[in-house]
Amino acid sequence: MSSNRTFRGGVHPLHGSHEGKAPTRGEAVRDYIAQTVTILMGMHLGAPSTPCVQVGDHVKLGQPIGEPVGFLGLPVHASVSGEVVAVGPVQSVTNPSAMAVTIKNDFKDEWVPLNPLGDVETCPADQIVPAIKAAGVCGMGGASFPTHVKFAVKEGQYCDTIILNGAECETHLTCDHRLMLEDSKRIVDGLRAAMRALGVKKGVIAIEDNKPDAIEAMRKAAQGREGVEVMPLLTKYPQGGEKQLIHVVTGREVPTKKLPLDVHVIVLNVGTAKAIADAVIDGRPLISRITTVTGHVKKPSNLRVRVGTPVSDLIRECGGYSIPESDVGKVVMGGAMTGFPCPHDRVPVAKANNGVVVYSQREAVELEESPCIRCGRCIDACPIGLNPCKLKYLCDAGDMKRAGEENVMDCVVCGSCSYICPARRRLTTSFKAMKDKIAAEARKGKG
Amino acid sequence: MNLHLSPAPHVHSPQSTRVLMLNVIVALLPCVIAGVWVFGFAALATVLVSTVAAVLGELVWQALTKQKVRVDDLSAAVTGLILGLNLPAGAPWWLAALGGVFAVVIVKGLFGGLGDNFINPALAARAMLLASWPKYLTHWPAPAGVDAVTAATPLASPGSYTTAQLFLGRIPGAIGEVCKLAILIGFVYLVVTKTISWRIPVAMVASAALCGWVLGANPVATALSGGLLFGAVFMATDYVTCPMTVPGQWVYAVGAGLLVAIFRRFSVYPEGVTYAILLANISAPLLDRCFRRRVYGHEKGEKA
Amino acid sequence: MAEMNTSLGARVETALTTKNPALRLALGACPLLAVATRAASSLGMGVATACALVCAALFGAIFGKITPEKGRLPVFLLICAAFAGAAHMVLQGWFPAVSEGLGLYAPMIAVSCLFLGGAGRIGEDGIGKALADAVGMGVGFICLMTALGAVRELIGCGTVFGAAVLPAGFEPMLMLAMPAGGFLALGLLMGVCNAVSGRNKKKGASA
Amino acid sequence: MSDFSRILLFLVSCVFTQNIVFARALGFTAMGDERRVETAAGYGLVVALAMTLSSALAWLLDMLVLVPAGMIHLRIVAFALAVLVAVWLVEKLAVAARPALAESLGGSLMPVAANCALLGIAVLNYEAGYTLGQAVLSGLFGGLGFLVAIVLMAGVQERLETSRIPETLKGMPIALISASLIALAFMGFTGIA
Repeated sequence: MSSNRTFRGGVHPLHGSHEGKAPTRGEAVRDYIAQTVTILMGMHLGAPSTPCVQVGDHVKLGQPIGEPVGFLGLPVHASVSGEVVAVGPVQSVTNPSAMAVTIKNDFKDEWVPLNPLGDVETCPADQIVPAIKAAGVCGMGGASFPTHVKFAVKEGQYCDTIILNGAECETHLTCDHRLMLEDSKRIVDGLRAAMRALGVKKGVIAIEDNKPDAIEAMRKAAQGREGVEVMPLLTKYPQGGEKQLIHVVTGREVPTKKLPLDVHVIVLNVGTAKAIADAVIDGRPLISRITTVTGHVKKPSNLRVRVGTPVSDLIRECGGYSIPESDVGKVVMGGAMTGFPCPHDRVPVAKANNGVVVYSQREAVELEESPCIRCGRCIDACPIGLNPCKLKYLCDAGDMKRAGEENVMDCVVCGSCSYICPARRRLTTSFKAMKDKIAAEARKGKG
Repeated sequence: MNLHLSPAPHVHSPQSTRVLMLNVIVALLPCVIAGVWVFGFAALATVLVSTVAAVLGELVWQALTKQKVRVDDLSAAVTGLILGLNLPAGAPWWLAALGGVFAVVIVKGLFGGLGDNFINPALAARAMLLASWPKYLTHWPAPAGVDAVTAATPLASPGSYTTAQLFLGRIPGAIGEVCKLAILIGFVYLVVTKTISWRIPVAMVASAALCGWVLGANPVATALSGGLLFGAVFMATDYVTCPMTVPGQWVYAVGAGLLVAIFRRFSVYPEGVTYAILLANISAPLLDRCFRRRVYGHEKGEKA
Repeated sequence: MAEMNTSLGARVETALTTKNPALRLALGACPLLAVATRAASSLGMGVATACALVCAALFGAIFGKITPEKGRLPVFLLICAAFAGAAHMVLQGWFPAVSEGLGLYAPMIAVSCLFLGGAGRIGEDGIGKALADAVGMGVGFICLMTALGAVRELIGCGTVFGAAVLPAGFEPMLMLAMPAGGFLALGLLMGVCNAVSGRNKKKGASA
Repeated sequence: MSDFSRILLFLVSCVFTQNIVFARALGFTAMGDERRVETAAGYGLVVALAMTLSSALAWLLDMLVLVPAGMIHLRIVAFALAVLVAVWLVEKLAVAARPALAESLGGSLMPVAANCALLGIAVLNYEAGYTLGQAVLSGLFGGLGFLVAIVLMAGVQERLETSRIPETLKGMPIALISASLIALAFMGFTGIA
C-alpha cells in the first residue's frame, strides 16, 4: 500500500519512531465528558462570536450561545447542558483575554430540538450549506476556517474536486487516523454531502501510506459511493498541507495569492467531513471532537471530548503526567511541527485542537541559535521552493520590500526549515512575524 | 509548572552543526592514520600543529573581538585538520601554525566567522602558504622506509607508480591526499551519515578524469593522483563555500573538475586542485543566482 | 528592479566625490598598489603624487570655476595627467630609483590625484580651501603610502627602508610583495585606521 | 602555431593569467561599493568597450602625433585624452544604441574615465610595443578580464551582504581583503599562456 505520490521538499520528523504516533494509533477512542466547559467565542478564523446567554441561564445541549459576527462569523453552541456560570474573558492558547462562556454540566445531555435533513444522497442539496453554517462547522485540521465560506463559489468559479485530507502528516497525532478507522462511513457521508452541495463529481480521500489500515477502512466505506476514491500518499511532512495536497492529488498548483477554488478544488479535513455528516444527517451542531493526548502522560489516548474541556482534564483522564509536574517543560496544543505552546494547562480545547503533547523540560528547552553554515538543507526542505536562508536575513533586518520579493508571503509556516536547520535557526518564527507585519501593513494601506 | 513558550516546531533534526563537524572529523581520521602510516610521526606533528593553531586562533580572535566563543562547534578544528592534511609531512611548525591562524582569522574571522567566508579557509591558507613560501610546499618527503629523502610526486613524473601504489598511498604527496582508500572510507562515512551528498565529489572527479582524458591524461591516474580525491570529498563539499541549490552544485563540481584538468595540463603548478576549488568557490554566489528553485504557484523566474 | 538599476555613474561618482578622507586616501592608493612594495619607493611615489596633487588642485580650482559641471571631471583628469607627467619627469631626473620602481605605473599618479582631489567636486570650493584640502590629503597620502610600503617590505622581505630589522632566521612572506598581498595589506591598514579613529570618536563623544 | 590559437592564448592570458584587476592591481577603485551583479555587468561592459576604443586611440595618438612631433614626454596627457575621448564615444554610442541602458547608467558615463584600468591598458600596450591590432585585442581582452573580475567581485559582495562583517571593515576594507583572496585563487592560472 506504499505510495510514491508526493511533493518536492519536505522533511521526515521523528521518522525513526513512527512520527511519534506509536503510543496512540492502536488506542480506540474513549469518551470523556467534563464537569465544566469553557467555550471560547473565537474558535474559528474570523471575528469572535457574541455571547447570547447570561450568567445563571440554563442551556441545553446544542443550544446556540454565541451569535456569528461578520463575513467569516460562525455560531457557537453549548457542548453540555447545564447552567452558565461565567461569561467573560479567559486565557486561551494564543490570546490572554478571549471571550468565553463557562457552563457547569448537569450531565442530563438534553438536546435542543434539531432539524435533521436525513440521508445525504436524498436530502435537498441547497439546504446542505446552510445546515453546515448553522452547525458552526469550521476546518478541524488546525486552520479553523469556516467551512460554509469555503463553499461560497463566486461568479465564474467552479469546483470539480473535493479532497478529504486524511494525510495527518503532523507528528504525534492519530485522531484523524482513529476517526477514519472507527467512523469511516460518516466521513464518506460528509464528503458526499459536500459534493452534492456543489454538484462536484469527484471526491478524493488522501491518506499517507503509514496508515494502511485506515486506507483499507476508507476504501471499504467508499465502495459503491458515487465518485469517491481513496488515494495513498508517501509519508512525508507536510504532505497534508493544503497546497501540497492539491498539487499531489490534482497536479495543479494554487497560484500565489489565490485560493484553492481558483484551481477548482476544495480541501476538507476528514474530521470536518464527519462534522458535516453530523450536521446534515442528524442536524447536530459541532460540540465535540477527537483529540490525541500523548507525550509524557501515563496513558496516551485519543479522547472524544466536548468543545471547551480544559486541557488539564484531558491529562487527568490519561492518567496524569508521567513525569514529575516540575519536570513538565511544554504543553503543546497540536503536533510538534505546528502546534501552539500553552501558557498553562487549564486552557480549553477548541474546535480545531487536534492534539495535546506534553514535553519534559529537557525536550522543551529552546536551542540556542548559531550562525548559518549555508548547508542548503532548508532550501531542499522547503515545500514551496523558497530560500529560507536568505529570507531569514531579510526578515531579521526588517526589510519588508525585499522579503516580499523573495516571496515570504508564499511561506506556509510548516516549520520544515526550522526543523532541519543544523544551526537551530528559528527560520519559521521570523517568516511568521514578517508575514504578519506585511499583512498588517496591507490592511493599514486599505483602511 | 514552568512552561516554555517557544514557538513551533517543537522537534529538531538531530543533525546539529556540531554533529556535522564531528562527522567530518571522524571521516578525516582514516586519512590521518594513513598519513602517519606512510610518513611517520612527522605527519602527525604537522596535522596537530595546524589544528591546534586554528582552534587557538579562533578562540583568541573571538575573545578579542568580544564575540561569543564558539570553538565548540568544531568548525575551526575541521579547518585546521584539513589544512594540516594538505601540507607535506614535516613542514616547519611555524608554517603549519601560520596557515591555521590565517585560515580562521583572515579568511573566516574578518568576514564575520563561521558561514560568512566566501572561500574555503583551509584552501585559501594553503594558497597563501604556497605563494609565500613555495619551497616548503613543493618539497615532498618520500614515504617512510623508502630510500630517498625527497621524491617526485605522481603528478611530476606520471607513470612511475602503479595503480595499487596510487590507491594505497605509499607515494610522496601531502599527508592526507596520498591514501585513496582512506579517503574513500571517509567519503562513504560522510554519505551514509548524510553529512554530504555524493553529488559534488563524484561529479568533480568524473569531470576531471574525463577532461584530463580529452587533454591526453590517463583518467584512472588522474583520479588517483594528487589531491583531487581529497579535495573533492572534503573541500569542494564545504557547505559554506559551495552553491546551495542542487543544479548549482552540479555545475560547480563539473566546473571545478574541468579546471583541475586544465591546471594540471597547462599551469606551472603540477597540482591545480587547490586553485580549481577556490575559483569554483568564487563563482558559487553567481551559480546560486542562476539556479534558484521555482517557487510554488509562481511561473519560473517570476518575481513577487 | 529600481534598486538594481541604481545608476552606475552615480555609484562611481560617489567614489569620486566622497567627503570621507580615509576612503579617498584608500581609493588614491589603489592605482599604485602594485608598485607600493618598498618603504622608500612608496615614500617617493607618495611625495610625487602629493606635489602633483597640490598643483592640480590649484589649477583645478581655477579652471573648475569656469568649466560647466559636466566638463569638470575631464578637465581635472587632464590637469592631473599633466602634473603626473611633470612629477614623473622630475623623478626620472633626480630619483631614478623611485622612477624605475614605478615602471609603467607612473601614469597612475594621475588617477591617484583624481581620487585624492575629489574630482567630482572641484570648483565647488575657493582656491584657498581647495589648496588646504589638497595639502592635507597629500600629507595623509604620503603617510599611507609609506606605511603600506613599510608593512609590505617588512613582512615581504624582512627589511624597512632597506635595513634588515628582523632576525636572520626570518623567512619573508613573499605574498606581501604580490598584488594579492597589496590588497590584503591595504584592506587591513584601512581596518586598523577605522578601528582607531572609531575608538577616538567614541572617546570624544563620551567626554 | 596558428593565428587562432595564438589569439586564444592571448585571450586566456589577458582575462585570467594577467587579469588586469587581480594580477596587475589596476581598476579596483570601481569595486569599492558595487553590490549588484546586474549593475556590475553593465559597468564592466562599458569599461570593456571604452578600453578597446582607448587602446586604439592611444596607439594612434602615440604613433601618428607624439612620435613624429617628438612630444613623447606628453604621453601621459595624451593617453588621458585618449581615455576621455573613448569614454565620450562610448557614452554617445550607449545613448544612440540602447537609450534604456544609458538611462540606467545615470546620464553621464564620464566618471568611468577615472578607472585606472583604462589609462593602464593604454600604457601597457605602449610598454609591450604592440601593433595597432594587438593593442585593440589587448584592450578588448583586458576589458573582458575587467568584466569577469567585476562580476565575480559583485557576486561575492552580494553574498557578503548576509555576513556579519565587523563594522570597521565594512565597505572598502573587506572589498580589498576579498580581492586579495580572489587574487590568490587567480594565481592558479600562472603559466597558462
